[in-house]
Amino acid sequence: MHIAEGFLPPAHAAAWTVAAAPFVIHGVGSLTRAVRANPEAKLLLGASGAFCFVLSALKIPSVTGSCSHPTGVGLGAVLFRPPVMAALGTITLLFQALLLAHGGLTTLGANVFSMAVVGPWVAYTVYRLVRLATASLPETTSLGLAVFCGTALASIGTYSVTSLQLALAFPDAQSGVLGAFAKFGAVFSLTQIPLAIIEGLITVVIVRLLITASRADLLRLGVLRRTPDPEPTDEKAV
Amino acid sequence: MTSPDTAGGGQAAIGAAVLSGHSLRFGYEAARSVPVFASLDVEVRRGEVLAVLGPNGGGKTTLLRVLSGSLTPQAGTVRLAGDDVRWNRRGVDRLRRSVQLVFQDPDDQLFSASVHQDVSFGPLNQGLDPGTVRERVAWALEALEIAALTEQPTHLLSYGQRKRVALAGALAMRPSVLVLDEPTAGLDPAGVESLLRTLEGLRAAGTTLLVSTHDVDLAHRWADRALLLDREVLGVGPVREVLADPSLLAAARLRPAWGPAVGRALREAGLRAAEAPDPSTPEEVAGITGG
Amino acid sequence: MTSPDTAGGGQAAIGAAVLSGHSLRFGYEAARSVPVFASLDVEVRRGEVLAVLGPNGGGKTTLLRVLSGSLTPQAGTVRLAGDDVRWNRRGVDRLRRSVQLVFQDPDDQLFSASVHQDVSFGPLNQGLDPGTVRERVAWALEALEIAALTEQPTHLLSYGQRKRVALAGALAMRPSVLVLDEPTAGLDPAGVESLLRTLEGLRAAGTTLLVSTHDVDLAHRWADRALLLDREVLGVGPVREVLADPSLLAAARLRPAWGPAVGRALREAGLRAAEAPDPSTPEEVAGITGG
Amino acid sequence: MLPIDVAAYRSPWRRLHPAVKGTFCGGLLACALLLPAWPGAVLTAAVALVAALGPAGVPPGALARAAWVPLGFIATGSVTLLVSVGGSDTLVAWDPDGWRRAVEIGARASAALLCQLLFAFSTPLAELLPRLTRIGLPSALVEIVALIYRMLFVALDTSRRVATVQAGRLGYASPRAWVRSAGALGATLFIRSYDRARRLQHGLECRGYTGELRVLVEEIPLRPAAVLAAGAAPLAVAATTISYGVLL
Ligand SMILES: Nc1ncnc2c1ncn2[C@@H]1O[C@H](COP(=O)(O)OP(=O)(O)OP(=O)(O)O)[C@@H](O)[C@H]1O
Ligand SMILES: Nc1ncnc2c1ncn2[C@@H]1O[C@H](COP(=O)(O)OP(=O)(O)OP(=O)(O)O)[C@@H](O)[C@H]1O
Ligand SMILES: [Mg+2]
Ligand SMILES: [Mg+2]
Repeated sequence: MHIAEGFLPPAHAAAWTVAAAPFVIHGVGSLTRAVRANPEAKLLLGASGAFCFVLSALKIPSVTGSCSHPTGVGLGAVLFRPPVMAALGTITLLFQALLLAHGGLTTLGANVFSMAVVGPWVAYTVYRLVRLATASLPETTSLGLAVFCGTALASIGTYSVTSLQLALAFPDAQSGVLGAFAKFGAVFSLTQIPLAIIEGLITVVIVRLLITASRADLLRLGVLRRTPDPEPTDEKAV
Repeated sequence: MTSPDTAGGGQAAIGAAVLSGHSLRFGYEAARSVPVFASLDVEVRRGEVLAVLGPNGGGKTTLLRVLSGSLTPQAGTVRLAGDDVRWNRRGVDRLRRSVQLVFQDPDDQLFSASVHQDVSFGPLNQGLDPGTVRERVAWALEALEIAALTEQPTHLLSYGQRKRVALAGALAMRPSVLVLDEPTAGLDPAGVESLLRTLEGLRAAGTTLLVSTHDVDLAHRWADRALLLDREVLGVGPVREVLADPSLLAAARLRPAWGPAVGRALREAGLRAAEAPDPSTPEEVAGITGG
Repeated sequence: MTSPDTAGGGQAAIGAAVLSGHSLRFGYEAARSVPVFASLDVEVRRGEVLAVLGPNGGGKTTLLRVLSGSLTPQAGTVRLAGDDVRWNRRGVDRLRRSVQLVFQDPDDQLFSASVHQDVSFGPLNQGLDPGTVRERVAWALEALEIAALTEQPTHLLSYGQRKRVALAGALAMRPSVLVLDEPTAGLDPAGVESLLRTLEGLRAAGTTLLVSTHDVDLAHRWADRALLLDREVLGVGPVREVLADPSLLAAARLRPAWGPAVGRALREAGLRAAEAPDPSTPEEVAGITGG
Repeated sequence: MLPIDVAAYRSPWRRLHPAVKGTFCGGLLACALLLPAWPGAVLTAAVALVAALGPAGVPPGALARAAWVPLGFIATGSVTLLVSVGGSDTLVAWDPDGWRRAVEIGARASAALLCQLLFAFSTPLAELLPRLTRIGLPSALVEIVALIYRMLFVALDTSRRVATVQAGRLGYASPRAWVRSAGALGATLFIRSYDRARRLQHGLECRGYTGELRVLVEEIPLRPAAVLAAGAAPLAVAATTISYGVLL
């Protein structure tokens, strides 16, 4: 969920921009280092950024019909790592603001913090932890579980941060920030929890297809550890 | 090779309109005020091959997409087997079960890991049981002469093979109308011949074909009727009439076909009877004088 | 329209080999053991239009890429104006300054959001100063009749327009050999004519053209020489000889061209002198009998 | 093709220097955020709307369609301010002061949204992005941003076509099929994007690419007078609002 232009008080907008800045600067640093180390990386990063933008515009089904939803956050973090995702995510959010009017320019910092910083880090941390915990399972199963948990939790994490940002800006008259957080959280969780699960499932389908069709890329990106057990990608397993 | 006689034979079986559009209006979101077409009428008859020709940007792809339910017209109606199509979920589903569109670029149409998976996508979505799905897939691959590729991953196929797999994916849904956007583009001449043989087989089995193409000679040789489209219908009728009319061709920015020009020359030279049809292929021309 | 006389006129000026390959071997990484071609010889002569024809997967694109320095052959040599090309950075740079390849898909070469910016990329890489670059860009856009698009964003152009912009990007580098991979694929007949006029103008100004195509009639009408390629050279020579040889055509899985078939028929009927060239276009056939 | 993007290239304001439009829209945005909502936000919204529909030539239909989603967010977010939770007697209660806050925030955000849309609808990114090096961003980053801008349209095209084909084969006819289709679409998109990048690499190498995507950017002259004029409107809005407050 993108916070619209002008919805946050100026002080809050500025504060979130400051909070997001170090991550973005670090991300841009790793981006430029990657380009310097490998000139081919520039076009691959361009393609990755375009991929993130289009993925985030995928319509996915929800209780209330279909809705656009930042599907890319979790998958992007697993594929490209959180620092690069902080940079690519910021660019994606900028384009979303200017080309689709999703999210604003003054609220860019707040949106970057939830969707390009917290989301990717949650996704990546959960993904690594589940990968470790399931190291003994077959590669495809381990990867599937890790991707599902990482993506779904990243989605929930993103929305929790957005709710917190709104709660801090508009504390409840009676119960303050906590009450406001509960309020915003409740409104969004109606749609967001089912969406997080669906997003997790979709990402699992994506990764399983990529294992067959684009294994070399997954190995290069370090997503696959070893040759996965030959297992037919059965679409009904989802 | 399709001889003109086969084409003539097909023509005899052509029946009433199976799919038609009436006063269709469509404009893309980015340019709604300048629609691609503002009021278009078109009729596809059961069992025929209808070729749509016209310049780049003339609206061929757009028309095929509207008729196959992938774009919703902003005005006008599409009629399938006599019934108006409703543009709600059920109506569009029904249209899509009968009318299948195959795009020009096979890469946009193959999205599963293996040929078998890809072709089974449609039948599975139709809610068929696994046994029937398997039969359908086997039949479609057989019909396109690519049964040997069943287990291949799609990204290792050649262009021509990918094009056939995309066609098989549509065919497995057993549509009554198959809509093909530039099916021969990018294929080598031998590949074109072999694809035409396959499509001719489908047509003989009762499938109606709506085809867009830039190849005037192909349309002249293979289609029953031609529709010249440049944001409006410039002309429609039997290919041998439409493609022999220089003013129509010029309006649609097409070059003349060889067949009518050569036919006229040969008739004027007394080498061919006045009522004989125009030749369809260079081989036929060689046959006339050779024989 | 290119009349056969112009083509004949061009032919007179054809000189020595400007670009050639000798015993070329190339296999893609994934299938090195089965190379696309194992020992290929090819020669492009100054000022000519050489058409490469052959089946899908025959290696046309691969050959064009090797000759223009975008793939390094695993054996054999490429010779530019008599000198062997060294496959180090400087050698390849030198080759690319003289030989410019335009890919079939314009989206493989257009990276910038604006037409003007994109076309300026090549000349800037050549180290030219901004003033000269600006002139070059204006000249290339003019030559391709797309000066009106200068300020347009690339992604809002039609396929045919993007194709022209990609060509302009190559042209702005003033190559002596222009290598075009299926330049007419996906263009409507009027677009093909207009592109041919443009290319004919370039040729008249001294540019050598190496072109791959699936269109036998186009090659017959426009090229000076044809090379039939199916992982080896099946035949090479003046188009009017190569494309009139049924056994060669069959080997390359090509269908015959209309021109030679009609020419033979007309000569046999006594409608055309024995030494007259085959007609190149349907209009010419109409002209013969009409006149 | 994206409607805002298409409209931006057709806007009569396209030729204006981005800095001029930035001053105008940015100034108005500041008015919307910083001035008292009444009458500041209302005045700002009015000026932005008049500018958009008048001289900037924004198509009203496209503007309305683009504003729909963010307005939905603003409405949902504002509605939650109407109630308060965790009070002493009931869990959820009407907040007597809530409607005033909701209206104020809704008005501010809507005005700000209009300023953002005005800028987006009149400033083509192809002309904005190459200039980002001027404000000190690293050129490698700017090149990547510009590349993403170009490549996202190619990717968007691919995704639309794949989705169309899937829909044609009833791939979105049930929720289960939907998940399967969306997953396959995402995977195809990834594969095709990388394939694109490699092919573009080859294509650009032929044109002398060695790692830098240098292009010639045509200058649009920046006239200080235009910037000053652009700043006048926000200043007028601010002056009016403040004097309104003082006079009351
Ligand atoms: N997705 C789109 N968004 C906006 N405009 C489009 C889109 N697709 C096509 N158009 C425009 O609609 C018009 C008709 O395009 P269409 O693709 O139907 O033509 P066509 O006859 O199929 O052309 P071609 O021979 O090049 O395939 C063109 O002006 C084109 O620019
Ligand atoms: N990038 C690649 N990696 C591996 N193999 C390839 C690659 N590109 C082409 N090939 C293979 O090399 C052979 C020659 O391909 P090429 O594209 O040169 O043929 P072509 O004559 O241009 O065909 P078409 O008429 O379809 O364009 C084919 O067997 C093809 O599958
Ligand atoms: Mg089309
Ligand atoms: Mg090729």
